[in-house]
Amino acid sequence: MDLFSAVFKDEDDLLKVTRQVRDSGYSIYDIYTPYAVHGLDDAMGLKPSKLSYLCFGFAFLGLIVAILSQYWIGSIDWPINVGGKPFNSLPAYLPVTFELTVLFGGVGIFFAFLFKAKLRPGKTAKLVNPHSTDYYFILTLEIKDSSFDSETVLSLCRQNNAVETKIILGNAL
Amino acid sequence: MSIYYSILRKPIIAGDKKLKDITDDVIRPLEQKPTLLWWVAFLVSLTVLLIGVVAVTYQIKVGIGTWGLNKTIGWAFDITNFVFWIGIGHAGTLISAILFLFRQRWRTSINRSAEAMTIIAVMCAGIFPLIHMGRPWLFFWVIPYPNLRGPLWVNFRSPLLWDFFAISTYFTISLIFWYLGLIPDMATLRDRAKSKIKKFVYGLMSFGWNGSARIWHHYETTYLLLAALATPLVLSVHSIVSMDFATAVIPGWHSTIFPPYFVAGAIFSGFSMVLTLMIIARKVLHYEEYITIDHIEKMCKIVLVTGGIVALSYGIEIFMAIFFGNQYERFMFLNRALGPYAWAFWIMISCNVLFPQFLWIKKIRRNVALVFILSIVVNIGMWFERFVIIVTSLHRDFLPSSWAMYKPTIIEIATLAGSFGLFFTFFLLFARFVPFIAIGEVKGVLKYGKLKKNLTSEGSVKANADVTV
Amino acid sequence: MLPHYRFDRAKVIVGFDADFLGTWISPVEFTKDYMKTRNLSEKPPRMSYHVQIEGRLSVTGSNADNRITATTAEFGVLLNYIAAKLEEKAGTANLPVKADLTQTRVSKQTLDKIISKLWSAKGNSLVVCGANDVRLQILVNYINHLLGSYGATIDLARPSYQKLGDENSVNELIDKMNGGEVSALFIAGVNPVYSLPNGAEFKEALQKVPFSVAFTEYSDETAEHASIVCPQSHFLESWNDSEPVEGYLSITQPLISRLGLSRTLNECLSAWTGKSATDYALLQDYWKRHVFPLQKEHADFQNLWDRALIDGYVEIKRPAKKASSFNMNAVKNLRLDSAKPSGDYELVLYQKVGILDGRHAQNPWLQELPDPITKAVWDNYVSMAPQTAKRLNLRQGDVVRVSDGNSEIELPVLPQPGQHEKVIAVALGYGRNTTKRFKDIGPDWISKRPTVKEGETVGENAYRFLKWQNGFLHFSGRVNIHPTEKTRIIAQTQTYNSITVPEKLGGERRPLIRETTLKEYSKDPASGNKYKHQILQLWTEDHVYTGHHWAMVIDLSKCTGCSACVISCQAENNVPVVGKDEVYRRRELHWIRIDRYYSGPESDVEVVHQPVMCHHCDHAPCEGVCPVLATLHSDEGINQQIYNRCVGTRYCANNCPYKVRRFNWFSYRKKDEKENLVLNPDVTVRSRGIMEKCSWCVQRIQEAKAEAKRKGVKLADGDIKLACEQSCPADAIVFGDMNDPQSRISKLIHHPRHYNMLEEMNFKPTVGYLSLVRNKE
Amino acid sequence: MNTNSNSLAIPKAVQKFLLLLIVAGSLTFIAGLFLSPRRIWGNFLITDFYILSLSLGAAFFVAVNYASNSGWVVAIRRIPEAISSTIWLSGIGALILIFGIHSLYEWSHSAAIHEEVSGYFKAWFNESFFIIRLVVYFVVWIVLNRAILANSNRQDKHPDIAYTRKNVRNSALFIIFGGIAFCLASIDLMMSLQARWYSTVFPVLMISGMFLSGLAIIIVFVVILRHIGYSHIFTTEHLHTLGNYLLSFSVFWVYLWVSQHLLIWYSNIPEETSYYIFRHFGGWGSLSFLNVVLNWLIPFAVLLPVAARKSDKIMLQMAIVVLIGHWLDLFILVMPAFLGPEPSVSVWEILPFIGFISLFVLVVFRRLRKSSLLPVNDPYLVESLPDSERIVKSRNF
Repeated sequence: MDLFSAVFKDEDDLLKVTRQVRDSGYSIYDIYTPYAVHGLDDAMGLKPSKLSYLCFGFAFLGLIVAILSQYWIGSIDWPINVGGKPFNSLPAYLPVTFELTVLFGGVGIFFAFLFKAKLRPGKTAKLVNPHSTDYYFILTLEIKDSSFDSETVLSLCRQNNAVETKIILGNAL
Repeated sequence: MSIYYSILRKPIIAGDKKLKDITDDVIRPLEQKPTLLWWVAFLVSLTVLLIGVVAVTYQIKVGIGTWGLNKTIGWAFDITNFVFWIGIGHAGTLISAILFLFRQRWRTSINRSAEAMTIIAVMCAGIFPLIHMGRPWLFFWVIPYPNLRGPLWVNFRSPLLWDFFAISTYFTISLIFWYLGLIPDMATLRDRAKSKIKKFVYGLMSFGWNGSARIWHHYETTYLLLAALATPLVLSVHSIVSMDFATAVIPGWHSTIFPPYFVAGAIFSGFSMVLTLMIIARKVLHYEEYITIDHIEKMCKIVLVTGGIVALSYGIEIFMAIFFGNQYERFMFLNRALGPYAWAFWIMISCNVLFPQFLWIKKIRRNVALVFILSIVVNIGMWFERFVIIVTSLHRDFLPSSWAMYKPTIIEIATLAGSFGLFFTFFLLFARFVPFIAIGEVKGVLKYGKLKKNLTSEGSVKANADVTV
Repeated sequence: MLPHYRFDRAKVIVGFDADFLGTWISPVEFTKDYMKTRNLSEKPPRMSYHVQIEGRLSVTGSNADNRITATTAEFGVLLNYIAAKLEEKAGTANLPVKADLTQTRVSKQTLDKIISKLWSAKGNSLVVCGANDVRLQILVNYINHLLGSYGATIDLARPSYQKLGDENSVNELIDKMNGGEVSALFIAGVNPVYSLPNGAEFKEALQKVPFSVAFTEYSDETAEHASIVCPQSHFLESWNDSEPVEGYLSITQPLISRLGLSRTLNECLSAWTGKSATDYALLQDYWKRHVFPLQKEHADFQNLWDRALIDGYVEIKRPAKKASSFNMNAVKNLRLDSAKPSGDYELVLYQKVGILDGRHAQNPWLQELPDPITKAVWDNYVSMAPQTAKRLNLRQGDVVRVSDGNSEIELPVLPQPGQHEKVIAVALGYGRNTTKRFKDIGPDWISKRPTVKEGETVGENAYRFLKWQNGFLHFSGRVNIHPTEKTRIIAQTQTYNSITVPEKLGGERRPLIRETTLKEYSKDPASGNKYKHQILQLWTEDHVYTGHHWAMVIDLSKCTGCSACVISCQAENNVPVVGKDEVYRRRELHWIRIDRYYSGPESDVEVVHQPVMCHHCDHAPCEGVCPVLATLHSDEGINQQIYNRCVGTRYCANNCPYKVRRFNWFSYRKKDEKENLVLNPDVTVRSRGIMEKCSWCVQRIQEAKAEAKRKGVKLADGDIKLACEQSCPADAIVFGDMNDPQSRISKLIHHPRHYNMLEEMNFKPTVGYLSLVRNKE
Repeated sequence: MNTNSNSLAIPKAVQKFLLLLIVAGSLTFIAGLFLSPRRIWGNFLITDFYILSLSLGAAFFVAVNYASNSGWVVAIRRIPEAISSTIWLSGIGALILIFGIHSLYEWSHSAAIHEEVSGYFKAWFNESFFIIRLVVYFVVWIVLNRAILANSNRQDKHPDIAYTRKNVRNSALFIIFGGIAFCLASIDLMMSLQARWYSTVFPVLMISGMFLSGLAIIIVFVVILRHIGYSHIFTTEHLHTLGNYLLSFSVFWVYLWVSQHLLIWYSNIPEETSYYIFRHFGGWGSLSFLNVVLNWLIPFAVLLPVAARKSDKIMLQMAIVVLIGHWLDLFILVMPAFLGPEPSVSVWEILPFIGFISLFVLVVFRRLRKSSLLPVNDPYLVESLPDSERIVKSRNF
């Protein structure tokens, strides 16, 4: 699959052109920005990330593990008299429960993110432009078939101060 | 909501910076050879660290008796230092998580270094519970793992165990959070790097980041979730640390206000440390346009607010002890204020309650030299707060027969110094090898406060560029 | 002849510097007897009235119902006055001198009150005096005579043989040695070079004796100069016997086989006479020949011998000694000198309960035993009244030079409440050469201060201040004090001495000691113990003690502070000695301590002794906070410390409201096979970095339980005796099962005097106290 | 520019109904004074403190946002301002409460208590000093709050940022002195009900409850106003932010609640457990559990997804849950002293409370009508509205 790419220097230009190309029915392959541009997900029409549910799931797992294991250890596996406190000292179990909830949630979501974003140590980055992690904003569109009207796209890009446009043949990304 | 800002807002980043300028400015110290100043600072820190290492080694070899503790005062410098460093750490998480949730965009200039400070401070803190043990080599016994000794479990009712969980969780989440923020910057460094080694190292550390908006989208969700988790976490950590004392039955330790009060105190001291570090860093690394005088002023205000909460907590504690407390409780506070450790109490009161009040004055908040001095004063005060809580509560508790005094030994002083050595050694390494400012985040707030608008007629509002409230 | 004092028969006791509960003649026996006169469980409660008149604060004085401070120089006047008044009452007049009360600060009213008490208890009163002064003793005897004490509270028929000797003959000996009249000298059981004021003279004289033999367990000052030293077996290695009181013969049995090549005195003598025999054989032989015929109970010698071994003693009846009639001439010829003495202060030389006359100085346990009054260890010092110290601008630890013109001594000052302003007190028994070996005792680390410096001894020898007077050694004299620039630390196990917090910090008295007077107590046994607390708790009660539930009660009215429990606990539980510097750093390891509190004005303090060990709280604050469960509660209510699980966070010690937990700051054990032989094999030796504390001698509990099980009987109340309980001469400590309604402990727990320290905090301690009752107005 | 009032009105029927409730409540209160005085005074204390929490919560909300220069809040600020203007209502209630001191506070009459407490306690808790303090607290709150409201309203007429600056200063003063006053007031009014009990976190816990209920009442009014036609100025974004606040303060409240409970449970010291002994077991125990469910568990669980915080319906429900929870919180705090070991709810609990609440609602609405619903000249308004210029020009507020 071939890609069309355009380079912009300002986030406002990028946001504008993104909305316009999307309104015009072109499918955005991806956009590369040096920082998280506020409102870009909206402009691209991305759905809210499902990671939050996953995070909740991890955290809940941590909660259950913590409560059950503390209860089991304190009341069933090894019930002993510690300073006269009840075997099931639930209030005293809360701090560890909370910490494990957060730990599971936090570590879980981090790895879930890496998995979802296919990031891993040592992975070679696929870059359209070497400056896309520094100061360039790059819009890439999919050239699916002949319906891709490069003239319109080019003019849209130019109107929005594109610095450079090009076609990438064969998906090199 | 609006793309416009109030006329009262000012840009976060001073000067007319372009995106590339930010990268250049931030990375400059990394791409240059270390300065003489850096070398001097590093070697001094390293030397102090080594002194600490010698002291700790000696202590572990010979025994805790090389500290000034006794049968009445079982904790003093060790746990004071522990709570002090943990407290320092809190500002980093506060800046990166809580200010993030409160949409305080100015945090971007300082969050990277503050988070680094957190991680290093937690490491400094973590050493103390370890070495304060009589038999530190059996440290792993506090970890609940299935074993062949029974199995023998740990005591989930013990606040020290909560501590272990809290500190390790806090360290893990802080590290993850910090690293998550670092990934895009590592990619920036990678793509700028000239040498092969740098390219390889940064390539390894940037996880293959390419700035894809689809990944940014998940990234932001993850960042938000981590912030949402780190916020209650940071509250819980110092609350749990406070419960090391508050669950006890000793007057002066057992107090229900400890959890929120310790958290406020932690933020108070943490922000003072951030101020101390940032004031040096902005000067030495030439980041004045990123860490502006407005940043310093805002941090001063947080110091003022948290200092106020701390002062209120002192007040509530003393009020309740005097009007409601039993005789042991009442005595404890009188003894703090007038007993043999009154000097420590009054250092604490003057450093934490009196001197910070100068920050009400705007001129002082914007005077870098004075703020620097005040930030150190607060750090001293907060160290003494922990000392006062720990030592003065223990040294005269229920039975007068056991009343005793505590004096640190040279080993303890060297260990405290060593922890500072460790802190600054690591912080200097951080400043040398990691972008001191979160490049990606600062770029995101470049436009903040630049497009202003006033809804009322221009003439009637006295609006000018340097209006601040 | 030394009479046998019968404190158990006394209703009114007046002691003149006689520390009979501490060091005087037979303190253990006297303590037991004394406590028999103070029985609060009888109805109506019975309590003797005890007046102690002394210059320094002694253990006995700290227990007196009425304590009056006076210098030894005043004793003559006081005794004279008492005797004269009693004469009046008795209607006789033999005293040649009239008492001049202007020479004393003690008021006439005070004395008259004492006299009337003595007189009203005629036949049941007892006056004792510790001063080694014939004139005073004559007066005391006369007073006792007037009071009819002879035959009642003073038993002459069965005299005591414990402290017999003739001081004057030592000087004769020295003269003879100097004169070359002594060609061979055998020295056993004494150390004259050290303990005579003219020890140096003795030493020189000893050089002139061509052949001298010293029998000694340890190298001592005298043995160093003897031509031959015979190493003696320790008394725990050998057989021996004794007769402390006429008619009571007791046997000492060895506990261990001999560690070294040593012999007892008897063995030496027998060997030298050519009939070498073991001490056992010698002893048995002696008993066969000399003791067996004296009794009729046992027809067979083996029977007698076995009985003696089981009981430890046999009672024999010799024909009663004819009590000599009172020699009134001594009274009639009595002269008391009224010469104004020189020197600013009166020096009182005394013995400490641990070291005594110096015979125990080489024993580190006893060196580290806190003095019952000053709580100081490893040293002697100059005690003086706080007012005196203030006047001389001296603070604790300032070294002063004490001199009487001939001798000098430099010691640190210790302000001692309750001491007479003009009296300074220094303990004897210090400065022994044998204590030089303690330079290495205690842990070795960079900031340590050695217990003794190289070549120095523990404390200073104060014997040189003893005075020969009329052939007797006087334990007091006049001295001057000169401050020096030096200071020396005094290591104490307690540094705040009042149960009341300082005035500027609120000045509140803490209800840790509950006390009342006999008068109030007779009206209401719960008087002084009326603290009502509602115990409300949030915990569900998961822990029910179905079997035993151990508990302990300590009677504050009985505890004299003698500290026997401290040492017995140390011996039983392998508690290490830590050295002076560690004690100074407040790190002693004793599992039981005796808190001593003063109340009242500094010049006239009331004293209370409160033994404190682990309280074995059912809601132990220490247990909940341990991260690794190294301290737990047993199902018999014992707070257990699991040494090998402990990682040493010390939170338990911090959270202990009674501060009874002890931490092993260093490794105190040294590789010394001999020293380690003192260890109790039933008790674990603790390593560095772990917490320890009173275990209620759990090894004894287990042993008693196992023994009962082996015999197939139920464990009876009193079968278990803890080390502290066992060694308490006053029977102040009672241990038992509070789940057994018939046990002594159950009854004591419901006694109106019973209370728990800090009971309002709901720690549920199982160690309780019986409130202190003082027989005062 | 006439921005001094607006056309906001509540329907006559509702107004009449509220008036009816007020009358019914007052009559019940008077009847209760004769029939069940201790119980009615207890309930009056709850009610008065409840209203105080709502108005002070809103007042602190205004002050905190001023002091932190926050922009998002400006568009909705008139609602908390109106709510905060009712502090005087609970002030009058406090004056009435003075007559109930003897029925309410053991320290005012019990000789037994006086034997047990320290001299310091007696110095602080005596009737005259207590009354003086109450007056001082209300003066501090009302004076500082009035100053803030006055400047805010004046800015509508005179577009000058000096008012904003003044209010930043006033807000700082309000937070400091108002905060201290509330700490002391919660000790005086609530903690001293059980004279020998104390907990140092108690005032802070009361602050969090106060702020939480203040947020809830703000949300109720925001949703109502959105419902009756002001959704263009009170936007979903505002609702979302308020939702964030409600969520976090609900967590904050439970954090403090757990801190107090955990620490007292852990040490089990009778002088502290005396407070929980009633509230931990039996009927009160169940209510304590319900308290945590209402004030934390339900709002937390429901508001966790972002969508919930943007929904009028869910937000209104959660605000009401929290408002009920806050009443329950105070009920558990006050009434064990008057009802004994088992809780019960009767007309004495309900009618006077509802009457007072109705009065409160009426007063708030009256106040809302008095000034513009939008602080049109606030320099931060631009940050608070999506299309500020158009809305301001439309004058539809």
